[in-house]
Amino acid sequence: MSRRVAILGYGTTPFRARWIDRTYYELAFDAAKAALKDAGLSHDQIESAVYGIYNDLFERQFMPDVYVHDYLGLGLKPSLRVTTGGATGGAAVHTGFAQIASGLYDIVLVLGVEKCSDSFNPELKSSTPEVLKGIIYSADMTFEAPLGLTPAASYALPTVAHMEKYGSPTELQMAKVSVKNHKNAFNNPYAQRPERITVEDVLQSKKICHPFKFYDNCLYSEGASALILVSERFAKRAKRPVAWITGLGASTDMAFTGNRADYADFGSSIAAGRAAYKMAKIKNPRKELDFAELHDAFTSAEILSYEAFGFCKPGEGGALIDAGVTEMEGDLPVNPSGGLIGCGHAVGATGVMQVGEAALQVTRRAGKQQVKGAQQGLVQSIGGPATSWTFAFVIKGE
Amino acid sequence: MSRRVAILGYGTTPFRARWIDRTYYELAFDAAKAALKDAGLSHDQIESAVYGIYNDLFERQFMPDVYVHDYLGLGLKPSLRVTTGGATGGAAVHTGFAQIASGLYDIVLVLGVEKCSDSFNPELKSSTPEVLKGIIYSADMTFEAPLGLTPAASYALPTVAHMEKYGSPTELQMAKVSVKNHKNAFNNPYAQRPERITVEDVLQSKKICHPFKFYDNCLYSEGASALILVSERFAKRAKRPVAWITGLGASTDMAFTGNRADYADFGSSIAAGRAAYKMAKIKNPRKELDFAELHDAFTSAEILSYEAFGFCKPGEGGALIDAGVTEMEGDLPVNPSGGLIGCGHAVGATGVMQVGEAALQVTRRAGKQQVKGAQQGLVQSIGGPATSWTFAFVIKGE
Amino acid sequence: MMARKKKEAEPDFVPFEISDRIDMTYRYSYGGISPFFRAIKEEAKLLGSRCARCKKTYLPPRVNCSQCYRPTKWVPLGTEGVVITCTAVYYATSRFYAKTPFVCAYIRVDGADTLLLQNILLDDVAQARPGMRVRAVFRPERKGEMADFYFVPASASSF
Amino acid sequence: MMARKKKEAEPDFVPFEISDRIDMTYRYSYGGISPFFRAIKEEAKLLGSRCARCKKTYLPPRVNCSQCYRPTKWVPLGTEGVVITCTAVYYATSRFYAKTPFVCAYIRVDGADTLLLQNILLDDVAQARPGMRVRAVFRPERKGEMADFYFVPASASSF
Ligand SMILES: [Zn+2]
Ligand SMILES: [Zn+2]
Repeated sequence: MSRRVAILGYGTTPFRARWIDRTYYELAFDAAKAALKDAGLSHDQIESAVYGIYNDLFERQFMPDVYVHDYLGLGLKPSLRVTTGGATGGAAVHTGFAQIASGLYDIVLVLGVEKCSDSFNPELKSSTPEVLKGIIYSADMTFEAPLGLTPAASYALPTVAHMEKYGSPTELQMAKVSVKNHKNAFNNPYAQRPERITVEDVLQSKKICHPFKFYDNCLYSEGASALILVSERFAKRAKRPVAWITGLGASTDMAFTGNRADYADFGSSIAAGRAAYKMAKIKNPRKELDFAELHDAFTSAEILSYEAFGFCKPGEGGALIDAGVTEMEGDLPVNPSGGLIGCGHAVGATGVMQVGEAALQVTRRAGKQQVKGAQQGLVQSIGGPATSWTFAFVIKGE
Repeated sequence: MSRRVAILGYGTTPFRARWIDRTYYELAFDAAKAALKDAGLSHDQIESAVYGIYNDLFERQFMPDVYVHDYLGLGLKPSLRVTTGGATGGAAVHTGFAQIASGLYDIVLVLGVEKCSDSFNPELKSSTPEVLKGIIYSADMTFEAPLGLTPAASYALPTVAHMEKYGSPTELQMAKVSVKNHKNAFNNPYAQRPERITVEDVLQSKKICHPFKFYDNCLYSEGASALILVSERFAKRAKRPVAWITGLGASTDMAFTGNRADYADFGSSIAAGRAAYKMAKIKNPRKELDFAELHDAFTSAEILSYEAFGFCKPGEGGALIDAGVTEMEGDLPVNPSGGLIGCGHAVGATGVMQVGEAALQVTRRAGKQQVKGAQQGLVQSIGGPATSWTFAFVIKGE
Repeated sequence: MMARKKKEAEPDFVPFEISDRIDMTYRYSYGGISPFFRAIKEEAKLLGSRCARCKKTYLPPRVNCSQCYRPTKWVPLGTEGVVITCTAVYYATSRFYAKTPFVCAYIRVDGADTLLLQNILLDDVAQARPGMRVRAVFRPERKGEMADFYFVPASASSF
Repeated sequence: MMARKKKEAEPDFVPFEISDRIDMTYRYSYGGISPFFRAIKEEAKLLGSRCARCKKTYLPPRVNCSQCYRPTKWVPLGTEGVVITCTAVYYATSRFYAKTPFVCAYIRVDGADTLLLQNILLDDVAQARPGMRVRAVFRPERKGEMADFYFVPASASSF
């Protein structure tokens, strides 16, 4: 790699079910302002902006990024938008990284934002089923969307295949992930849904999509998160330690998912993890990683990701949560931020937030959610049918 | 810049009003197959893919890129999608460039595709007004879309401001651009609309949006175009001369366009051009460039772009076409491919096609549209409200 | 000498078409700029937003100044202004197809530093010109949206 | 001990909401895979596409083999298959909200190498299991779309 890339600043809005008092570009402004303050820079110093916004229907605005760019006062500077489903935030970080590593720019704003809760179905007098409809336009519109597929089903189908192949995760193991991430969120001042719940609460909550109950789901959120990425030259001017992106991997599995050889494992996370570990020179992730921020859109996704990233052998992810390894007190805490279940899932913002939270950890600025001695962590950003996309990052301190 | 980036292969489908016998991913396949053949590579050798697709509503599919990726047999390789309005193809090339220059990958597929003509309004029994509606969801949905704005108006408003400021371009000068580009398209076997028309045909054609008549517009097209970008190491293995991306510039002007200080000039093209020229060490574009592929979504856009890129002084673009400078026989031919007016505008594909056509020119493989002695050319990809986005490229031979 | 149609290859099967539809419905919040639309609906008035530091008045308004990142303040504006650029639309999107021709113009409302897009109602749409003085006319029934008002020549006695 | 609601700061103005809608309508062409949907509509049959070189039969079909980039050929398939993975949907999108609960399953139709998503009609949706043998049932009125058929347990006498 020719040029190293550092995270100089991070800012986020709280994640909320709805930000009725902000438009999407006003939310983006709040996050950008916070990230710039954290970096000690003015917006005039930004050389390029990469926007991660998933779904134009959510924003009630196609090409929403171009309006954000103007609102941030970045007129005439370069910008572009990436969009890769739930992995949109990860794709934005990946693109910002490449822009700096290439030598094109030295200071890049990576901003994710999403606002979905203006969607509303007047007959059902409800927002969520309309949001879900907006997501399912991303399912194969010819072969799959017409059958009533839901985002939960897109995760449930590989989960059931995994249970069939390995006999795990059990619904109890999945419930433990929910309890953990809801609890962790209490330490995150930006989290949408910190809750003290028990495994019984999870198991007895309303059925959503077998084997998922209400508490196995992340909730859709609104929010914006921003990073200031810089080249080594600018990182060295910082008055405090910075975080470095030392590993980066990406993989996009088959989206006509019936075409995959094996449906039971997270293929794109396995491939992206390998690439990120290779770049970061990580041989034994379980020992060398101090924490991970994984994309727990559903509880089983976190467990299957333990396996995909080599925290344990295939089929043993459930045993890992049973043993408490991924709890805050365990030796590899997963989702100290609360993850998508506890902090929230503001789609385009999520991956950016996760990388930002990892940067806080390795610079020891994570407050109450600080993992002791955190030097190196993994971030996973996934999206698409049965987690087609994965972007993985290794974030390291100095 | 750390690593040089070459264009090793280019392939495109013909641009057509409608490809009723192809889905968007089937079109993409045809373009990718042609580009791979041109590069002498197999799809297994692609290390990463960047997709440029503008509008999910056009494809009747959100996240369309993820299905293209599967269909191209690239499962488990990295991919992402960029989308920046009419400039989507340019943003894809920009992103592919950064991925290679960064050292992340050596062989990147950049593929643009668009399919808009499945849109259809049953009351009007017509496709075009429905396509236009799909585009206008990209106009500011709060302040501008509710007033009946059209894509043509988005170009007409700065054109009228330019006429007010400089007294040009005249409608006659604009008509000459239309005649030229329709004529050039006869040399391009992939062009949608080669026509022999006169300036009177243009001036007398149906009013669309003052000062544009029917023949001042590009038509919306369906098509796919693909490039294989490679690092220097792989470029050296090629058995024939390759094209190099020696200059690259990007700029995004204010999209709340009423916020701009001056409405009469193409600010983002001025800024992107300067950046591209600086990188390519071009001091006198009029002399150093042998040709240009400009984004003639409307005839006036080509003329305002002459000025923005320094082919002449501000306000003198109309005189340039009057003098025949940009004709195929002139000393700076513009749009030898026929441009968006003659070849067509398959939005996500367009910028990719333009870069590909420039690569053919500088490697002397442009057939009947070959500009004699072409060594170095400029490509412009624009989009968004009043050309908010510009991506500019200098393409050079060996 | 009009449009020469290119002969295109026929596919070797008969393509099959279906009707389909994509739609989303909203109760959209104007967020921070809600006061602007409330003033249009309830008071038939235009509000701008002003940055005291940059001495800039935004219309369309924004609650943050994009130049200095400080909050702006709401300020009442008049209803007259000048056309900076304009066009007559003769061919429109499916939603506005039946309403052509109509005029879209960027107008600098007196007291604002930025331009606002609006329609200008004219007997002959070809009369729209940069430099025209125009005044806003509010419709009697208003929902709180841009289509609640339009402009007419400032000299027009009534519309 | 259920959902603890977080107290959130109230804005210092009253947000203003409007109804809105985004929609697009289509006469969508199935392009190269048109023969698949025509066979469903006109013949109540499933067609796969086969690559002779890779010896792979695609269902959903594709006219190009993604492994070797050669064209595939249409082949008739049977209507029975086996469930590879499945789920029961209890909470759905607004379009399918009233139809819950229903089953979505990936099925390997006999003769195909890939999986097809379809609904399985069951008296009790919780009975859906990987490994189940199922057979396709075509509706009497068909438009040429996936909802023209569904699966039932292969042992079911009628549905
Ligand atoms: Zn200010
Ligand atoms: Zn094959």
